[in-house]
Amino acid sequence: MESLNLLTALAHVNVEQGFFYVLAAIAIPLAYGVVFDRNVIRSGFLLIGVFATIAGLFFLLQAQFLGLSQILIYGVGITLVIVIALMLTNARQETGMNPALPANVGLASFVSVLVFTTIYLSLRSAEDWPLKNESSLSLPPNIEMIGKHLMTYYALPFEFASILLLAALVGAVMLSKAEPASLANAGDEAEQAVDGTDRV
Amino acid sequence: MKDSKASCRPEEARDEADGGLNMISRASIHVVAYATAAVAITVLFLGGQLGQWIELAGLSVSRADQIGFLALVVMGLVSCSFGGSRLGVMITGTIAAFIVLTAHQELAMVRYLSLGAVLFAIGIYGMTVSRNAIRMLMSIELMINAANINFVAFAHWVDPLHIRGQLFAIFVLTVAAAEAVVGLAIVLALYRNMSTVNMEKFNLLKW
Amino acid sequence: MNSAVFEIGKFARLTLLWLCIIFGAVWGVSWSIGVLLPAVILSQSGESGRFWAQLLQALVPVVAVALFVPLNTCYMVLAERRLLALFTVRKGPNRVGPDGAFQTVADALKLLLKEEITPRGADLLMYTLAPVIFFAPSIIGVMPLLAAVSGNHPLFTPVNLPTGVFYILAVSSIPVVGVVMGGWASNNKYSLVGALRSAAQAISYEIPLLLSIITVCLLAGTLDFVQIADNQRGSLLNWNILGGGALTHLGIGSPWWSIAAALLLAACCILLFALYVICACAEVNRTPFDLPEAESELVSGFNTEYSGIKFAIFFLAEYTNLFIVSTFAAVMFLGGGHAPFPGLEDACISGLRGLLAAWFGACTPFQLGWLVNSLVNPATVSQVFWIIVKSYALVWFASLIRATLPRLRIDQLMDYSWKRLVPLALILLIAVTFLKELV
Amino acid sequence: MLGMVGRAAEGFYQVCRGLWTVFKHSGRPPTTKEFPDVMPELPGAFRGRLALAVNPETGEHLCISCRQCERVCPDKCIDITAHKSPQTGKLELIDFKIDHGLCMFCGLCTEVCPTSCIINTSDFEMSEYSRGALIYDLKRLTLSQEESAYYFAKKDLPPPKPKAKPAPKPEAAGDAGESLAQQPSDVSQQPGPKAEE
Repeated sequence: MESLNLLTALAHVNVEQGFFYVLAAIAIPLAYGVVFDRNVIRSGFLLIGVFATIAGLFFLLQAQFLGLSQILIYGVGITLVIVIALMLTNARQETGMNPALPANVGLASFVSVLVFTTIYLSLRSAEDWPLKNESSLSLPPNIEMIGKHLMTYYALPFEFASILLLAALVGAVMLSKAEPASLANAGDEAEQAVDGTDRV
Repeated sequence: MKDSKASCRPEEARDEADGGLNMISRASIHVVAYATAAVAITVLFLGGQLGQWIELAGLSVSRADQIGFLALVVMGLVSCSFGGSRLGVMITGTIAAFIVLTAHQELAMVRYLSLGAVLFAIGIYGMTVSRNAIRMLMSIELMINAANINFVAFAHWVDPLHIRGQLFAIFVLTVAAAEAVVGLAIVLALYRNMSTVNMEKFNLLKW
Repeated sequence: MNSAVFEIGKFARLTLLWLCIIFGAVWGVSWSIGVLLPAVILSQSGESGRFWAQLLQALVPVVAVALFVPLNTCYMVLAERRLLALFTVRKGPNRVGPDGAFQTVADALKLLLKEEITPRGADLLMYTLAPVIFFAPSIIGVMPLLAAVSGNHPLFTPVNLPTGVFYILAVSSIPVVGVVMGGWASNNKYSLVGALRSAAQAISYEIPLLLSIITVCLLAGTLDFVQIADNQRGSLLNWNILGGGALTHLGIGSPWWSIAAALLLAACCILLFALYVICACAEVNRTPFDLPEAESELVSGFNTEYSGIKFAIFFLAEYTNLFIVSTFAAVMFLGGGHAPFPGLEDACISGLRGLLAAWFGACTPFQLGWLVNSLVNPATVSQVFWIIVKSYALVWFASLIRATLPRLRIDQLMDYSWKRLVPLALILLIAVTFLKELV
Repeated sequence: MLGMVGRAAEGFYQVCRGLWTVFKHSGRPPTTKEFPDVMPELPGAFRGRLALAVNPETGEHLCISCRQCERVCPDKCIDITAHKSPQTGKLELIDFKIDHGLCMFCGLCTEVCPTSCIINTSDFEMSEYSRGALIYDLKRLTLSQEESAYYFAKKDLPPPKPKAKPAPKPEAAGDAGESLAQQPSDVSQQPGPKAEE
């Protein structure tokens, strides 16, 4: 009976808070790892971990759609691109190096501690957060809400975002296609020739 | 972690095996000692004893979190100067300080915002200090995500009906994707020209 | 000819045996944990046992998946080997157990007992983590399918998410991280090349896959598995592969453009299904898109260096992913747990009810009637039966593809995705949007 | 555009045809031979383990120690020990060794054998635990009378003439003479491989 009481007591502990601290305790070391790990590729993988924990935080905040897209876009898409870029740019060469520029360490520590302290103190001194306490049960599913907003009030920014993405895509292709024009043409011709033979 | 490492991975593994004992004997002892102390301070803080002692000393109880934070920082500096693994000390210190600074807050939102601030600060540090251009990009991604946490937290507590924070987070996601793509393309183009991604070597614009 | 019928009969017997093992075990265990034990606890300790009863019921999906995944993989590997043998006029495994029915069990045991080898220079942490990251999504991904498979049975309702489709898509993109991680950490050139290929392939084929699924969701108007399956109730014509009911809405008096739009919509949906099958094959690294583990060029790709239980985990995850993809297709396109013809489903249910009455009628004196009713609900069984038939048919189709088609070259693979499938998917998305309004 | 659609349709049709072709094969009896349970029926020309045949009728050994097989063997895996019988003045076989670990089953020795003594049997299960065990001596090589009869029938060889002691004089003499002529060189060669062993 006593163990039972203990368990019911445990069930009443704020689960959300517990999960939050667990996720924070995972996210912080992983973020440090991203910055400090000597092997750049490994820090790329650690970045995936950070994004996954942040997706977990989004789930805690009942932003399921955002959490899932965080996993889909960030956790896998972007990070994999980063990892592949790392593998393309001779990462071995940099492996043994100290990841930090020694000259900047003091300044960087000062700035980052200053930023954190400023934010924290302003958070701490703020008294009048405009909080609203609607019960989360009566809310519409958030994916529906997001869709509605994106298609009505935020339609223009949404379109702008798509144009931005397109521009970024084209820009990235142009930037990474840095071969001289003659060489690129030759490559195209060779490709066409290969295609032609394939079709025959 | 911090001991000698060669450029080639097999050798690196061997070095780690050789230096393993050394590493355990020196750096880890300091880290363990520091971690124990940090846990002790955190527990004292959470139990309220720290607040009582501060009140006895004639200070405001509401300063307990700052004093605990200061104590952790000072202990961390001492531990580092005695040769502890800096990374280990920083990680334990950050987690303990984070708990000390947020556990007493009445608003759950502040916890999330503080975590965002911690990750943002780490991102700033990484961006300023990194030698590798791609690591710099990764640090920027980290900062963007830290900002996203804030947006979603605000959406949850301040604007739960029209979750505009989440919408903004989606736009941030888009922009971050564009930024990552263009940034990586630039890094690749740089690598083609200079055959390195070391930030120190990118000094063409100096002259 | 007789001999051929004999071989096919052997395969059918094997399938029947294994399906009985898998679904009997899964259903028996989840029923006893979710219904029997809570009932016993509640009758023994009353109110105070409520917590335990709820805990047990919450555990049901986890236990069911943990039991289902290895058993299912055992069957799928065996079925694939037997089917390949059938297609290539061989006999296939036939040593362990009757007709080789337990060959894969023996293989699994062998893999578990084998020594694990870590190559020198491997990044130990990443090397160990890679199979876990590869495997975890497949376990997580099966969960929301449970509700769809069991027709939203009360035991599995908690795992039915309102955004189930999106959830599966997000989760199914994770394994590629494990592949890249494992390939890089192995400190082996073949593994690295396999991993990079896999990353490129997964990212390229993710886009048409997502687009085709989005189109189906658009057609169905929801992201909820159970609802998507329910929308396809009725007959073959209501299935999403034939336009999700567009054809049944037509009457005698409907205008010509409505009829044309409905027919076009059905054609588009068939194309969508073909698109989905192609992309899914690429996503789960099946032939003809198995470049990440092309054994003739890359030894075995990203898992070259893995042995023992780690390799077993990779293997398990691969086949589970195939099953997830097939079940997903069955729910999204092939009508979920609904029979192809209207009369068939009712016939199934009433037949089952009659069977139950005949078998367990004798049990009523022992007051087992309610237990039996909660154990075997004819509607659920019919639903599960149809969805299993559809998913495994797709799995067998994947074996047929494997037996037929040769592997693509890497540049062909990328060309095919970016120059053919993505435009096709976009065209279909637009076409379906307009046609749906026209019907 | 239309051409592309046409090509896509063509490709789709071809893939479907391929799938159907493969699927049709599931309606055929399997060609698998379950080897340890069902022994394969090998053709007579199959070149398996080497063996020495005896005369199926009389049971006397067919080898006349002419050493042609030893000479023709590309691997030098045959090693014949023979001496000249003091009674008859003919070559008499003492030992015949074949190292099956060296042998590549080319079958040259069976072609040169004048008496069809050395033959390839259909036996191919020769696994042993050591390399030494793969060196077969005269006793292991010699087939029984029934086996010899079986292989003579299977390989469609002409039945050997009985080794008539004096009967067809010229042939035997020629034979013997040839062997005699070769003998000195053979004898001089013999210590070589012996010493190596």
